[in-house]
Amino acid sequence: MVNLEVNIGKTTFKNPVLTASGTFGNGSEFDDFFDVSRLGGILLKGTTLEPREGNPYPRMAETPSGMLNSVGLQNKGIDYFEKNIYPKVSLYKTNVIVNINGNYIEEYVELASRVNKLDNIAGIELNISCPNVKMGGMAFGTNAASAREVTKAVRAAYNKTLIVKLSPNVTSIVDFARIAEEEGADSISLINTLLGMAVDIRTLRPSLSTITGGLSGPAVKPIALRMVWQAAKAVRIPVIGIGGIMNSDDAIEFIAAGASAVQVGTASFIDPMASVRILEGIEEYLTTKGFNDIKDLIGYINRK
Amino acid sequence: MVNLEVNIGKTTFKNPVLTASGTFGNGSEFDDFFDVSRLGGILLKGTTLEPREGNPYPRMAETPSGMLNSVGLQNKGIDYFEKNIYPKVSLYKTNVIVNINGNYIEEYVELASRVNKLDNIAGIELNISCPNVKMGGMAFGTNAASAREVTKAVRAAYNKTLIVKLSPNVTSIVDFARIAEEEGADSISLINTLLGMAVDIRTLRPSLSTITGGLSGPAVKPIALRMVWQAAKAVRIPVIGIGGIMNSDDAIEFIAAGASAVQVGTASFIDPMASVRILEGIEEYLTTKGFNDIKDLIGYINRK
Amino acid sequence: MTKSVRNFQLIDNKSIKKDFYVLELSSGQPLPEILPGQFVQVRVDDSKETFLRRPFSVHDVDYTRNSLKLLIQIAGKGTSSLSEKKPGDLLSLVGPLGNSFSLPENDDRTLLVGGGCGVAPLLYLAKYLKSHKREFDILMGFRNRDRIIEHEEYRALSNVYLTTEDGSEGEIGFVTQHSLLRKEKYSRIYCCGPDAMMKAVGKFANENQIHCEVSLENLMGCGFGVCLCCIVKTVDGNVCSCTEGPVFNIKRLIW
Amino acid sequence: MTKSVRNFQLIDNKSIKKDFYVLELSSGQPLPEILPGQFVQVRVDDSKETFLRRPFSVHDVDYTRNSLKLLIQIAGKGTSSLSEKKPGDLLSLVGPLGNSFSLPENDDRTLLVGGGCGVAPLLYLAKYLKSHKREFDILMGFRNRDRIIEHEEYRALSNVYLTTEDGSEGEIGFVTQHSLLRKEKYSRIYCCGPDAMMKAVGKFANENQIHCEVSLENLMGCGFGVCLCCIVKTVDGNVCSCTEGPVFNIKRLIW
Ligand SMILES: Cc1cc2nc3c(=O)[nH]c(=O)nc-3n(C[C@H](O)[C@H](O)[C@H](O)COP(=O)(O)OP(=O)(O)OC[C@H]3O[C@@H](n4cnc5c(N)ncnc54)[C@H](O)[C@@H]3O)c2cc1C
Ligand SMILES: Cc1cc2nc3c(=O)[nH]c(=O)nc-3n(C[C@H](O)[C@H](O)[C@H](O)COP(=O)(O)OP(=O)(O)OC[C@H]3O[C@@H](n4cnc5c(N)ncnc54)[C@H](O)[C@@H]3O)c2cc1C
Ligand SMILES: Cc1cc2nc3c(=O)[nH]c(=O)nc-3n(C[C@H](O)[C@H](O)[C@H](O)COP(=O)(O)O)c2cc1C
Ligand SMILES: Cc1cc2nc3c(=O)[nH]c(=O)nc-3n(C[C@H](O)[C@H](O)[C@H](O)COP(=O)(O)O)c2cc1C
Ligand code: FES
Ligand code: FES
Repeated sequence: MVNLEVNIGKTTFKNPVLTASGTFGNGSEFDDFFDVSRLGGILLKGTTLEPREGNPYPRMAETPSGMLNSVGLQNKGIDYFEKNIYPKVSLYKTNVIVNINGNYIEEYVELASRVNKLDNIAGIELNISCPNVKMGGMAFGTNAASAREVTKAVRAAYNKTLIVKLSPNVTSIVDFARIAEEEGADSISLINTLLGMAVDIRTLRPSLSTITGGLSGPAVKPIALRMVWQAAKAVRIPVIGIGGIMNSDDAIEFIAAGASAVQVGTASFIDPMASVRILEGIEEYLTTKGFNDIKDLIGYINRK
Repeated sequence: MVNLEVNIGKTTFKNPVLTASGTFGNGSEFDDFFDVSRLGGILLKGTTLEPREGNPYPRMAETPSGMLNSVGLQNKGIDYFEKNIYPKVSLYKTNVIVNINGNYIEEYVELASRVNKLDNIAGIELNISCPNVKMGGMAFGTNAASAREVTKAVRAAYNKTLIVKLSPNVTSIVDFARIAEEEGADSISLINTLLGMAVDIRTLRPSLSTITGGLSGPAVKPIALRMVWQAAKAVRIPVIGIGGIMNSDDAIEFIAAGASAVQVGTASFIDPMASVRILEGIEEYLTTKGFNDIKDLIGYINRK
Repeated sequence: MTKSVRNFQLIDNKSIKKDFYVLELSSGQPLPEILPGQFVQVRVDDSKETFLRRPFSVHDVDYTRNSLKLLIQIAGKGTSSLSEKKPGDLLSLVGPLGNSFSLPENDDRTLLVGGGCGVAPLLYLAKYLKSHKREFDILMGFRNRDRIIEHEEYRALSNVYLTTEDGSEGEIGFVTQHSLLRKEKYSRIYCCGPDAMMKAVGKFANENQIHCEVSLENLMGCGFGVCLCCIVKTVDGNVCSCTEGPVFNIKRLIW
Repeated sequence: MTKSVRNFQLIDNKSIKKDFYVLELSSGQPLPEILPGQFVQVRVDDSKETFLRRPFSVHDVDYTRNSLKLLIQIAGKGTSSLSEKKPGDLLSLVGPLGNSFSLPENDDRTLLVGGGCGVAPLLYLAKYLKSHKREFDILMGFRNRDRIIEHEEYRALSNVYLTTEDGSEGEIGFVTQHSLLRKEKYSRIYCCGPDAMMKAVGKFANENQIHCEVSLENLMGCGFGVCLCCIVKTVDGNVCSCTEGPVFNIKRLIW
């Protein structure tokens, strides 16, 4: 038996396979497909203080080995979350993490304090990297001073596991990784989507109502992997790898490059069972390669 | 007959299809496949003052809808270029542009002065965005002050068409586009490759000898298109679109988003005739859609 | 109606008209209950350019053979690739997905309206209604005689009325111009077809206070409610077309 | 030898051994001259995971039928997909690419050494040598009897000597251990096989001052000299294996 357990912040994950926020609904959408509790953890759809309608249709475009989305954080707000979603996700026997988003630092802080009171939520993922909202979002994640300020403020308001989700749309990912660590984040997760665009040449209009949107899927994997590798070398807190992970081979690349856990995103759209198949594949790989503990694989390529 | 002519700086291009530096050799490699003189222009492999051996093998990895390379500007230097390559490329009846690279500003300037004396070279593409060299390269293209300095210096040394090739590995492409314009560049071309990485999970080693390399191909197209659109709105000089252009549909997306011309890169590896097929496809599209002049398509999506 | 990811084997691929194919797929295991109006998400494996699955309405179901049919119109890369599938090929399907057309009351006068590829879900709906002993008429609109698909299959189930835009078969014009709509007093309309047709039918239904359900074809990322890309503007705000639809009562839609 | 991009039609796909396939492809137009050791770049269209073309040595050429053969060993996604191709399928090839094995002098004692999939270019080389009236022997090494491929084809052309690592056929051990090398005084060796084999053969040739050419299998981006990804370290610096190779005189290589 291989030991798959990893620790991130105050949380123990029974295995390193998590789901990426905004691609896994609130978990229950997957109940028909597999037992969600098998995963190391699930990250819920981005939540805001007030309900949001998101951006107008069309919000999606297919791209080579990827997709663009400009959902824009459509969600029913934290009140609805507490009343209707929290009781349901509390039943899962796995770590549930809430992805929080705000226009202002105060909103992030209020959300963090509200989530702090929810016993069955293992942690917060602080999303400072959503490219699809006009205010907040990526503006925080691409400006060092704002990233610092919001992390510090949320840290003060939240005492369980705090993960800061970084934007890849920056010159130096290492700077932002360090800022998160310095301000007390327990972990960083990366990458969120890359800002992209598509044009419909039949209509000669942008494919998305918002013109630009977030690129995800295997297309971004090489960039994500590079950033995870850079970030993992720069900080001591655990790094969670995200970006184009479609199968266990991809997940293993991230772990070998320094990720302590991975999040499966767009892959779940194409194969709703992707996350659990990745979990099985990692276990098989470790066994075949003779690793007894997933920890021995983390950052393997950096060893000599 | 559709008018395909576009003007960039002091140069008239008979059509907007160029080839991307480092993916088209010195042109002659394509002589067997088609008449290179049909293209609007060709950009030669990156040239440096001294010969360079480039990075060790392996320098390449396939990725989903793309590839990583870390060639590292292997070339025989400007002396060899003048003596052996220049006479040959002078025979092409199309614009030949030299892509120049240096470790220091002085090297860029010396290269520019040397190329300035070559009558049959229509212009220079100033590469401040190569991710695969330890010194110079992308370091210039991701730092605003250096980008400004090198552009200014090369501009002073070169009086024909000067194109600055931008790195996509930055937070704000618009800043760099503006800097190039302010310092007198005739045009900007983008994007160079995105910094990426791959791991071989069989050997648990990085796939490239240099660990990281430059990502190109359709995977990067949505990002490239977004940057071209942003840059074209921010500057008045013409923008040359590059990144994952595989067919005429892709090229049209770039032109409609604001590019005055396009460069075909990785596509030529898979189909050596890609560039000329793209040219034919653009002409057909314009005819079908009832455009008489390519200029009417440039930036079409920005019009109301 | 438990959703699953399953491989189906193609047992037949019939080209029924230029650009239209009927694929029959069978599963090794029993099918779950599938309701009319539901759809499946099909993976297109052998095309470099398709990344996401493609949604198709369930066109027909045969529980005894564990098989279902899809009616596919070539629209682009994915559908072309699917049209070339051969018996024996495996296709991965996620489904059944989405809601369904409602069952009419016993005293409803029901009309099914379809156009172009929009007839796809109506065959299974018609069979379903018939098996539930509901009566209904069918009205189908096409561009011209050459575009008409499958009306024989429908004739076996009920009265079929046709319009073509050029009058080459049936009445001339659009479905909403068919004389039937002036003669008969329907209390319930189910419609699937091009947007313009659904809007025209919806308008007609509204004006005549007829209960009307339409099946929408929004772009879909996942098909089961997690990507929030397939939204439709309704009186209740943006809702997912893949879970709260694809069938909507037109009263709910903000068109 | 003008290079071109062309569609070939698959006329035969024969599985000759587990994981080994011989594909015969024919072109509508006459083939250009193809030299032994040259290769083609094959596009793998129906696999989502292959982006670049895949290089394969020309295994055989039939100018009268405008056809050529490739010997393909399954190594990953691209080769698996190619192994499933059926007669009638079209494949896009770029070629002929690369340099070739040199023609031996009339008085050369020549030996062809191949192992595993590295025998691919040797069949065409052997036929070429024969048609140029050169004499040669063939030495082939495999892991065991079950891995031996195509030695009958070679026997028709000359003497074939075998080694297997377990001695299940021919002499036991590696090719460099075969008694032939102690008995015969060769002046020229052509080798293609796994890296370790080529290095061992190269070492033997060097020690015995035998002219030796090996065919390398570097990763290739383009195949015709523009991406500079396929480099080999030589005494003249980094050179492209796709244009200055794939065949190299071992004296030039820095191994
Ligand atoms: C619930 C639902 C049920 C459907 N049922 C059927 C059916 O029974 N038979 C059938 O032939 N088609 C049906 N469609 C439409 C079908 O999904 C699209 O035609 C198909 O996805 C196009 O894929 P492609 O790769 O061939 O086209 P692409 O090359 O991807 O695009 C070609 C064109 O099709 C449009 N398109 C792409 N994806 C979709 C999509 N998901 N929905 C609508 N348009 C799209 C694009 O905008 C573009 O205009 C249905 C769609 C939905 C949402
Ligand atoms: C000049 C030349 C001639 C060749 N001739 C033949 C031949 O006649 N028959 C034959 O079966 N194979 C030949 N090869 C090797 C063949 O090209 C690779 O096996 C093939 O590209 C692997 O593709 P894949 O998609 O199946 O494997 P992938 O899934 O891409 O990779 C599987 C493994 O193959 C390795 N590989 C990938 N691409 C290459 C490559 N271009 N060269 C070498 N290894 C690679 C990878 O590193 C990996 O270890 C030749 C290679 C070269 C360069
Ligand atoms: C449709 C969609 C919605 C998303 N919504 C969110 C979100 O609400 N919050 C967030 O932090 N990330 C969101 N993301 C980003 C993903 O969590 C993930 O970072 C990104 O998609 C890259 O991973 P992938 O390539 O595996 O999908 C979303 C991504 C997609 C495709
Ligand atoms: C193998 C390879 C070598 C390259 N060499 C250079 C170079 O010497 N100079 C340069 O400016 N860009 C170089 N590039 C970048 C391309 O010119 C182009 O900007 C990039 O590949 C994106 O375009 P594409 O996706 O169409 O390939 C190289 C790209 C590749 C793939
Ligand atoms: S298609 Fe993803 S939510 Fe409807
Ligand atoms: S494979 Fe591109 S230069 Fe050799």
